[in-house]
Amino acid sequence: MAYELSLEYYKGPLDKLLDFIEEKKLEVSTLSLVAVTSDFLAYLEKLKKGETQSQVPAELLADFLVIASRLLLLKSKALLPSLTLSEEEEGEIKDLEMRLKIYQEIKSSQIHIKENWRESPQMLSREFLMNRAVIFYPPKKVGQPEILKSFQAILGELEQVFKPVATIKNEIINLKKKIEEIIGRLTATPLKFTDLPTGKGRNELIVLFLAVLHLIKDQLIVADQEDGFSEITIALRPFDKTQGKQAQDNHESH
Amino acid sequence: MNQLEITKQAELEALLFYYGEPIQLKKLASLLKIKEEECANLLNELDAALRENYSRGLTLVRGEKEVQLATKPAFQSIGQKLIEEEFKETLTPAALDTLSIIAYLGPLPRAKIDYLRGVNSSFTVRNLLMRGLVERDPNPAKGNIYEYRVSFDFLKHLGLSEREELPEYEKYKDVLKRFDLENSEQTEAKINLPQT
Amino acid sequence: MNQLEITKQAELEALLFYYGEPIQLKKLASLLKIKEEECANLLNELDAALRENYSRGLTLVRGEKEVQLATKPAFQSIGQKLIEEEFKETLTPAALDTLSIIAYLGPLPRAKIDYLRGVNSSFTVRNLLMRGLVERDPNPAKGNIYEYRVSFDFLKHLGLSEREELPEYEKYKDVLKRFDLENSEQTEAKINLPQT
Repeated sequence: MAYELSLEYYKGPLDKLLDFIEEKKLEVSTLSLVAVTSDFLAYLEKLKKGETQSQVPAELLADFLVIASRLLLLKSKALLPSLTLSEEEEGEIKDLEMRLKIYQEIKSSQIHIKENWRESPQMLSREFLMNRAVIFYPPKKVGQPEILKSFQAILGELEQVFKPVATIKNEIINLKKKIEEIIGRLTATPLKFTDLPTGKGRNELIVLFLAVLHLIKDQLIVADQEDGFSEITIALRPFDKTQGKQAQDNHESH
Repeated sequence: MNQLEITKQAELEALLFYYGEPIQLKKLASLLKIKEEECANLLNELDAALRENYSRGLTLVRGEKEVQLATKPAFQSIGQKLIEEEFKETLTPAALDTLSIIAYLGPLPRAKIDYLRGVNSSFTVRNLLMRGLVERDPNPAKGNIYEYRVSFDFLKHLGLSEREELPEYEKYKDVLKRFDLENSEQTEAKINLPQT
Repeated sequence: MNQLEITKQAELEALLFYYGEPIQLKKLASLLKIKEEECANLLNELDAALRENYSRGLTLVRGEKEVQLATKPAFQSIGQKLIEEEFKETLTPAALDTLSIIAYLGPLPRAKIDYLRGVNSSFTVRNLLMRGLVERDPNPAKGNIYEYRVSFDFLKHLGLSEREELPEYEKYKDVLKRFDLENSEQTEAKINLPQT
């Protein structure tokens, strides 16, 4: 359980995102989300590299990646106004903004729990039938088959509890597809670099995408270790041509 | 109070003392051979008597369906020496985050906790369940989904007789309503996380 | 009574309530930080208050050197009824789960039962204990931790003379080891995040 325990000491992605926004003394809005995207990705990179105190659980990174992909969408839209987002994507971004507002509000309640919490209970109660002697009361309708059946059911549930890896893998694969798809759309956008409002906009975006893909790739490898799945390579063909050097560097480092 | 009420009052105290653990209001009423409303009245009277009388060391801990007799928070220091190590509980940041959501907004399903925190909370919630700080019941409408709420043990660490005594409870309890998330299918549909 | 006496009176009630067992007068006075004579006076006052007040369900049981808080004898029958109600029914799903874990995997400590069930089992285990289905012994290595196993009475009730005769016992007896092992292997696999 030690591995899962470390999870208990990390902030979640919303919590961290809120930190970045509050550090910049901003209100929660689409604009402030764009403003902190790079901070968020940099933190994610740090988490992944294990530059924090203990190893970061894959589950947590997966949750961070989900939020990262939404931030990227938002940033893409800000940098490339011609990029059209689907209704679903627009919804996802609105949803993120709203969730952050809710989280900000709920988080402020934590202080009350924290301040009033005592390690030992402040109120004490008695045990069940405290001063009574034990008397044997056999249960009705409980024989050997019932005991066996109940025990087997518990073991079945345990199998489920300790196999969350497959789900995480699926989530990450979906995320990967999604980002690749966005990259596809970007390259298909009939735009020349000179058409962009700021020349470095597109570059910045590509760097961000690569960073996220790279994070996801590592996550896939981790999740795959469980069943010895072969390593998944990420196709970056469209970029090999236009942004050859960048993508190439990234490829070779693995 | 008439004679009968006085006797019922005494029986109530004896039962709560004897049972020790949180007892179902339904069970209590049936044992006292009174209606649940009458039982609620008796409990209100007992509650008031305990609060008003400074020579009493006991108080009630009350939930929607259960009630328990416990010592008043003021006497924690005396009991301190007698408290066993196993009752000591510290909160990690994830536990604090999750507990405050369940305390102010519960009962709520895990999918909603995950959604609000933006994190898969299965391990944290399981841990809180094991420590007895959180309890779960199947949602009455959808039996395959659990709803989570804080336990009496959680209240006792904070020294509260009921959840409504949480600081600024009124302010927070309707946060989801304000964001129109109260019954939103959206939250459940969007995150397809495994249920614990 | 003056303010201090009132507070001590409340502290006395809280202590006796929580302690449960007969407590030495000497120990009581020391915990309350008062002299033994003062303590005796407080007890006399509490005794009188409990006797005179018919809405109280508790009484003091006093020995020469010890004292204990208990329910008034008049309420014994309602206590007995409570027990019958509690135990007449067939086991709750939680109790059956816990009992089956203890049957196949005992002797084992409560923490492990909690871990396997994913919820706190203290009340359920206590319930099985009071019902005579389960027994406990201190762990020989760690004296302050109890280990739980099924009682002979319960085995007899199942028609068995020893636990090893449970259906498919051999198949399951080492299952705990497997889960511990699986969990730790998984842990290692996940911790080895590739470094770039």
